[in-house]
Formats: sequence, structure tokens, C-alpha cells
Amino acid sequence: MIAHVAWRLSRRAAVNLWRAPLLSLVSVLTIGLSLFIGATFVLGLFTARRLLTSWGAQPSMTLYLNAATTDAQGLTLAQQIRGRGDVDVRYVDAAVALQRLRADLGELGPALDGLTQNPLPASLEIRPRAPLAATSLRVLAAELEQSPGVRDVEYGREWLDKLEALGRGLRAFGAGALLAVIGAALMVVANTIRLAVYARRDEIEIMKLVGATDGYVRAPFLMEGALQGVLGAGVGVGAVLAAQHLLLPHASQAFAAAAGVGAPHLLPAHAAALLAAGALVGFVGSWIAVARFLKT
Amino acid sequence: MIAHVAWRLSRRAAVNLWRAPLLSLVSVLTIGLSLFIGATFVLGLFTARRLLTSWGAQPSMTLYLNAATTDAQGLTLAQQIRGRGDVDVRYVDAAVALQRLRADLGELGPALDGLTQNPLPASLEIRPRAPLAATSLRVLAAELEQSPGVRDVEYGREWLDKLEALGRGLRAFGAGALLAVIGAALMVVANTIRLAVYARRDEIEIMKLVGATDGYVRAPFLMEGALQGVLGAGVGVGAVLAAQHLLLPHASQAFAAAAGVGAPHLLPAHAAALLAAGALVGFVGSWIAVARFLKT
Amino acid sequence: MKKTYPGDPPVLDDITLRVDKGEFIWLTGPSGAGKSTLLRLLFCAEKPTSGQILIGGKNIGRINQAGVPYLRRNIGVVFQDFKLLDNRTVLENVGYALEVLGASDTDIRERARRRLDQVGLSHKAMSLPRRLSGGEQQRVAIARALVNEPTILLADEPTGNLDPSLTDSILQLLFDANARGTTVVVATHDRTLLQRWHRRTVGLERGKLVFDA
Amino acid sequence: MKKTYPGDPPVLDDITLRVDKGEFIWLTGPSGAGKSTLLRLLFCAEKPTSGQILIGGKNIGRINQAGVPYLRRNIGVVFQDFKLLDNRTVLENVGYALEVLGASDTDIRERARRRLDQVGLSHKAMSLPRRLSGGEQQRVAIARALVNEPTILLADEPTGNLDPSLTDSILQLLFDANARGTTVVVATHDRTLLQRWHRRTVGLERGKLVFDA
Ligand SMILES: Nc1ncnc2c1ncn2[C@@H]1O[C@H](COP(=O)(O)OP(=O)(O)OP(=O)(O)O)[C@@H](O)[C@H]1O
Ligand SMILES: Nc1ncnc2c1ncn2[C@@H]1O[C@H](COP(=O)(O)OP(=O)(O)OP(=O)(O)O)[C@@H](O)[C@H]1O
Ligand SMILES: [Mg+2]
Ligand SMILES: [Mg+2]
Repeated sequence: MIAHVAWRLSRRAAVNLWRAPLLSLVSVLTIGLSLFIGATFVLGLFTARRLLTSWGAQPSMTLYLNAATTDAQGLTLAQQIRGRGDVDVRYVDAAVALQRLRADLGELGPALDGLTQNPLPASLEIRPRAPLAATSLRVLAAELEQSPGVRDVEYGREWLDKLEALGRGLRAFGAGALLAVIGAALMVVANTIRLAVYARRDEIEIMKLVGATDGYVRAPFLMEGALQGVLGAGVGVGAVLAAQHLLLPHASQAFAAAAGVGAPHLLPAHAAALLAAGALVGFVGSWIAVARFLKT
Repeated sequence: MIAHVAWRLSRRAAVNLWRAPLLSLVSVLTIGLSLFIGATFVLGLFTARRLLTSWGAQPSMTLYLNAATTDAQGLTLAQQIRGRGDVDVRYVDAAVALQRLRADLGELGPALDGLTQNPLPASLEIRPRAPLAATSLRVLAAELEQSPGVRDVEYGREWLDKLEALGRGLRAFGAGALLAVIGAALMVVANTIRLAVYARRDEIEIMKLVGATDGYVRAPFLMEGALQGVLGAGVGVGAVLAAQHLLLPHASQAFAAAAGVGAPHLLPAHAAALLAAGALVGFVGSWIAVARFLKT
Repeated sequence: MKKTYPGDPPVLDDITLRVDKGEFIWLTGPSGAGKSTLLRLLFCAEKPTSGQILIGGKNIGRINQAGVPYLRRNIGVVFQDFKLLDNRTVLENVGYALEVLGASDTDIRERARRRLDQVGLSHKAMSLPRRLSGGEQQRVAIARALVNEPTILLADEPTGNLDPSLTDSILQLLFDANARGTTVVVATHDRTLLQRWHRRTVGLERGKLVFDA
Repeated sequence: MKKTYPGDPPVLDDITLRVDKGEFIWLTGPSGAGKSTLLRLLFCAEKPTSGQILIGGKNIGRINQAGVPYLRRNIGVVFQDFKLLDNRTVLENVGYALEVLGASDTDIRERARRRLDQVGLSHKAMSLPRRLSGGEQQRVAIARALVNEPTILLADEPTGNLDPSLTDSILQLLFDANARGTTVVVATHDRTLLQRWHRRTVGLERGKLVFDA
């Protein structure tokens, strides 16, 4: 019985889509485009966040060791820290440090020749294996600073502050904007569905006059709404994929150059989630829209 | 006569808005929300661009002078360059440079004590008065490098490369996404208007049967479309302003901290442009929508 | 049954009327007398402002929202403006009254076809209503009202768009239904009908019951 | 005038008919005969599949899109399904036929009121059509068709929803218009009308012209 009714409803939804394509098309397109805009926004925000994160993660960290530390102690410490598993560690002894300073000074390098003893400390160069968020980097720095023999930790503190502030700004603004945009898109979709149902209000009236229960009147609308939602989500996903294929080839090189971050991509799981969301939106939107005309 | 007809049309548009508020409301809301989404997107992109620009503009430039240059020559050159008007110039003589290096080296500073003569050149520190785009900065550097007595120009070339790449990515992606989003928003609006007109297709048919010319049938729809467009734009502008008041107080501090850039704001001129755009979109959308039903 | 007036200037004013099960009634009166409104009250498309309407002892003015559809399934209605579903074929329109009862697809198709045949429209079964002439639409509405063998049949000007010979055959359908036990109320202004078929006739005028004979 | 068949199974088949200026014609025939289609052809709501329709010597089958409205302004039509604008009051509906002609507001209001009065509906001037009874809607449609004193009047079952006394007064309006020089074509299936008012009667049956007397 249930299967029978479901089959009848599906058939009817398909028939209506076929007989009055405009109504359905408009809903499908609106849902699709709204999803597209929302998805673009989300992907944009995520990309921005990933850029910030990757920039925050890039600065390597330098652990300056006490002058008294021997090379052996330094290497042991390096080994210890490497044991954490999440960072690459390189031991830079004092001699290498001096060489580097000389190279860094360039033409001024010979100025160092006058030194009687190497004033530079040995250090450990720490590089997080995975990109780290700014806060994680801070935590890491604080942890490592506790290690024995470490005198000072240096990392792009100032730079990190900026990124963090920007990240906060992005979160505050982005979350709000995202909510607003998604809310707006939902309202647009709900409006469109309501309008499409409004165009069919006579039909609802007649159905009720002939003895259909509210549920029976509603069912085909819900079915159609869900179908339109799925189709619309398909359109939206298609549009996002198309945009990716058209736009990203240009942009991704730039992204990679700027931050070593891949350009944003829509994953199959996201696409599936969008389809489900489309169906849900179509279903709920139709429910609300029909309710209005069932009352009278 | 024209004024008379215009008055009649306006009155009718108002009456229809009053008698069938749902139809108009849906169009108004859809236009408003679409504009809101579009405006949010544009503001977001502009902010991103301004951040990039301001970062690109921040690195000051250092002109290293030939070792042979005297202080007098250096100061003259500084004066010359200052004469351009767009940059602040500070002359840093060799002694100061050495002091700075010592300070920079921190605990290693005493290592320089062994120097018999100052190996450092004098330099000019150049700071653009207005924030400069990366390319302008490059041009400026190239220009200044030609100045007499200049041995080398140093500025955050690598950093600038990154920013430029990111800027290119943003342009490629942003322009495409912007076009897509605006196109999508327009399509949604057009769809909604079409649906609203569809709900009134009987009206159009009857008007034509009673002897109204296409123009006469169209006129009230255009008038209503424009009115809805203006009201919708009002809603959109209101939403953007509301978002600014609610979201920006949090974000702007972060922005300022990150880049010394003010948070994005909607100017009255933009608001006026949006209202005009709304009217245009409503008008044109109605035109297209009605045309479809005039044919039959 | 008993019912009274809704509306601003009372459209129906203090009407008391009793219709027995299985009766056939002509409801007549000039344009705007309130015939359609009276019928609309009977199938709960409108609520009485005051007074009550009893069908089989139940006060349908007090029926709750959810009960209305079940009431309507026992009442076949021919609307003055037909009220056909524009996006369904003629056959589907007639079948819809059975669909809501949960009949099987084959049952629906068969019974709908039979009714369409009776009103002479089997050749238009697959047309959409807006492709039909006025009289054809009216006959579809009649077929739909009859298809589920309702216990009450309300017909509002069922022959207003039909030529005399069709009118006869349609009225014969109504009489047949009546003979099978259906209570039938037909609103009409066509005096020739009243004269040719003598039945109980209820006259309305400006919302008042003026005669009942 | 001369016209022929559109449609899949020819709805009108090889009809030749000449109506003189100022004539009054009954167009009759059973349901689905093609009466409405014939009228629709006359005011360009449909194009003939072949053949031609001449009005005042002009072939309206060849008229261009832009010319149709001007043709229609000279033709008043009472539609079988009324075709009233649902978001305008009765008065505005009647006035709309004058509005498209560019009449002044006061002129429109006055003439529309007069016509409404003639069909006995001045008290409903400010109502919306869906609040009217079937007969009242039909009278609004008639008032609108008459309001701009058209040279041709096409009425499709103009009295299908009216009681006999109203029918008489409405027909009188049509005869009056005819007396003022308007060519009138009335489609009807009501034989009593044909019998009471003897005019030229054209009979259609299944798309063919069967008599003309
Ligand atoms: N929804 C409504 N709101 C206000 N008045 C209404 C409404 N429906 C009907 N009326 C008024 O009630 C009166 C009776 O209408 P009703 O439709 O019952 O008449 P009727 O007897 O069916 O007439 P007809 O023979 O013309 O169909 C009319 O004057 C009509 O204008
Ligand atoms: N748009 C259409 N498409 C296809 N067939 C149509 C269309 N309009 C009308 N018909 C068919 O043409 C035939 C004649 O229709 P028409 O409306 O002219 O009949 P009529 O003489 O006015 O009948 P009635 O007295 O019932 O109003 C009918 O069989 C109808 O089904
Ligand atoms: Mg009625
Ligand atoms: Mg007809």
C-alpha cells in the first residue's frame, strides 16, 4: 500500500514536472543557484582560512641553546624532540651558525673574521611536519621552550600575531556573513517554492473540495519539492564543478605559489551532502508553502 | 496624457502590491536577498584586495649607496628623491647602519667591535606615503635604482612575489566567482519575477483579449517590477547595513590589527547605485517575464 | 437539516430546510439568491455564521478540520465553475475522487472510464480540461461528482452549458443515482426543467426561503 | 465572411458564412459543436488553419500581431467562462475595456457605472469577481462587452447562468445594441430563446454548418 502510494506520487511528480516545466524549472534553478552561491562562499572562506593557516604554519622555529651546551647534548635534545613525531628537527652547531651569519651578511661577512671566538650559540631548527595553526604553533613553542638547555625560542611572533588577528576577523566576519548568506539563500528558496505553490493554489483548493485530506494534498507537493531539491542541488553541484574546472586552473598555480595550498575543491562527500540538503530544503519548503494554502 | 498614464500605473502598482502582497513580497525579498548576497561577496573581495594591497605596500625600500658616496651626496640624493613627492626618505649614514647591525645582532653585537673600519654603506630608507600596489612598488624600485650613486635596492621581493601571486589568484578566482555569483543572483531574481508573472498569466491573457496592446499590458508589470526592485534593493541595503553594524565592530579591530585597513563599508553612493540597479533589474526582469506570456 | 446566514448583508437569512434521505430537490431562485452559497454550506466550503447544519444527525458546523475531507467523500458536488484540475487529464480528474478514497489504479481507471462514457466523453479522456468546450467541462465535473457513488449529490447549475438533449441524458443520470438511494439537490434557474420533471422545489430569493413545494 | 478548420480532428470543417453589418445571429448547436471556436476565430484568439476570415473587407487571418488589439477594441466579447480580472473590482473590470482605449478616469467610471446599472449590478461595483455568484459574474462580463459600444458583439452563452427574467432583460440589452447598429452574434444552446426571439439562426454540428435560417 505504502509502496503503491509512493509509486503513484513519484509518477505524478514526474508528470507534473513534464507538464508544467516552468514552475519546476524555476524552483530547480533557484535551489541550484542558491546552493551554488552558498557553496562558493563556503569554499572561499575555507580557502582563506587554509591560506592563513598555512602561512601561520610556515615559519620554522629556532631553539637557541645555552652557550654551555655541548654538541652531544644538543643532538640528544634534537633526538628527543624528534621523538614527538610531529616535527622535523635539525641541529645547527655554533660553527655552522657563524658560517650562515657570514653568508647572510654578504659583503659584510669578512667583518666577522676579526672574531677571536665564536659568539653564536648552537640551535635547533624545528619544522612542523603538518601545517600548524597559529595557536598550535604557539603551544609548540611554549612546550619546546621548557626543554632542558633551551635558552630562547624564536618564531615569527609578530607575523603570527597579524595572521591571528586576521584569522579572528575572518572568523567573526566570515561566520556572520556565512550565516547571513545561507539564511538568505534559504529564504530565497522558500520564497520561490511558496510562489510556485501559490501559482497552483487553485489546484489545492479543488483537491480539498473533492475530499482529499491535508496529507493527501500535501504529499505530491512534498514529493515534487524533494525532487526539485535534488535536481536543484545537482545543478548547484554541477555549477560548482564547472566553476572549478573553468576558474581553478588559473588560480591554483597562484595559490600554490602563494601558500603551497591547493585550490579549494568540492569532494564527492560534500556533493552528496548538498544533494541531501537540497532534498530536505525542497521538502520542508514545500511543506511550509502548502500549509499556507491548506488553511483556507 | 503621459503624466496621467504614469499616475494611473503607479496607483495600480500600489493597489496590486496591497491586494496581492504575497506575490510582491516574494519578489521584493528575493531581489533584496540576492543583492545582499552579491554585495557581501563584493565587499568581501574588496576587503581581501585591500588587505593584500596594504601588505604589499608595507615593506619599506632600502637604497644602498656606493661606498664612495659622501654624506653630502647622500643627503642631496635624499632631497632629490623626496622631491618626487610620493615617498618619505630618510638618510642613514654608515655609522648609524653599523649601530643598527650591532643592535640587530643583539648579544652577538660585540663581535663587531673587532672591525677596524666600518664596512657598511650608507643607505636611504624609502617609505611610500600612500599604500602602493606591488607592481607600483616594483616600478618605484626600478626607477630609484637608476639614481646616481645607488648600488642596490632592497625590498621584500620574495614576499611581494607571494602577495602578487595571491593577488593574481584572487583576481582570477574572484572575478570569475563574482561574475558567477552576480549572474546566479540575477537569474534567481529573473526566475522569481517570471514565476510571479506566471501566477498572473490569466490576467495577461484577459487583458489582451479585451483589446489591450502589448505595451499597455506590459506597463503595469514594468512599473510593479521597478517598484519591487527599488523596495528589494532597499531591503538588500538594509541587510548589508545591519550586517555591518552587527558584525563589523568585532571584525574591524582585527582588520586594523592585521593590516591597518578599515573594515569594508557601504557608502551612500553605493546604496544609491544598488537602488538604481534594483529598479533596473525589476524592470528588465518583468519585461522578459511578461514577453513570454504576451506571445501566446 | 437546518442552516442560517453568513456574509455581510445576510446572503442566507434564517433558512430552515429539511431534506430526507433519498429525496430529489430542485433548488431555484434568481441570480444571487444564495443557491450556490447554500450548497457550499452543505459540504463545508463555508461555515454558517450562526445556526446549524445537520447531516445524518451530525452538526457539520462543529466538525473539526480533519473531519471535513471524510464528510466530503460522501458528497458529490458539481460546481458551477466546474473546478477541474488543469494539469490533469479528464480521466485523471474524474478518477481523483476515487484516488482520495485509496482505490486501486485499475479500479480507478475502469470506473472513471465508465462514468465518462455515460456523459458521452470517452473520446476526450486524455484531453486536458482547458482543451474542452464549456459543455464538455461541465460533463467532466458531473462525471467526477458521480464516480464514487456518493450518498449526497449537490449539483450547481449542472446543465447551464448543455444543449437540451444532453440535458435530458445528464438529468437521467441524476435520477438514476437518486433511484439508487442518493439524496440529490440540484440548483438551477431553468424553469423548463422544473416543469418537465416535477419534484420537490425549494425557492430562494435574496437569501430567504420563499417557497417549498 | 468565410472561415475554416483548425485543430487535430477538424473542429470547424469548411464553414462559409456571411454576416451583414447590423445583423443579429443566433449560433446554435450541441455541446462541442464548435460555436465557441467559431467566435474565438472571429476576434483573433485563434488563427484559422486554412481559409480566411474577412471583417469589413480585411482578412484578419493575415493581420499582424500589433494590429490584433485594435481589431479587438471594435469587438465586444462575452466569454463562456467570463474571463474577469480577479484582482480588480467589478467596476474596474468593466472599465478596463475603456481604459485600453485611453478614456479619462471620470469618463470610464461614469460609463462603467451606467452599464453595471443596466445589468442590475451597481450595488456590487466594488466587489471582487470571486465574491460574486455565477450569474453576477456573467452580467459583469456582459457589461464589459457592451461598455465601449463595439461595432461587433460576440456573446458565448451569455445567459447560461441567468434566470428567465434576467435573461430577458439582458437579451433586451443585446437587441438595443443591435438596434444602434452593432452586429451581434450570440452562441447559445437554449432553444427557448430561439423560439421566443426569431432571428437568423445558424446551426453547427460537429464542426459543420448544418442549417442557416
Ligand atoms: N465570498 C463571498 N463574499 C461576499 N459575498 C459573496 C460571496 N460569495 C457570494 N456572495 C454573494 O452572495 C450572494 C449569493 O451568491 P450565490 O452564489 O449563492 O448566488 P446564486 O443563487 O448561486 O446565484 P447564481 O444563480 O447567479 O449562481 C450574491 O449576491 C453574491 O454576491
Ligand atoms: N484548444 C483546444 N485544443 C483542442 N481541442 C479543442 C480546443 N478547444 C476546443 N477544442 C475542441 O473543439 C471542439 C469544439 O469546441 P467549442 O468550444 O467550439 O464547442 P462549443 O460549440 O462552444 O461547445 P459548448 O456548447 O459545450 O461550449 C470540442 O470538441 C473541444 O474539445
Ligand atoms: Mg450560483
Ligand atoms: Mg462553447
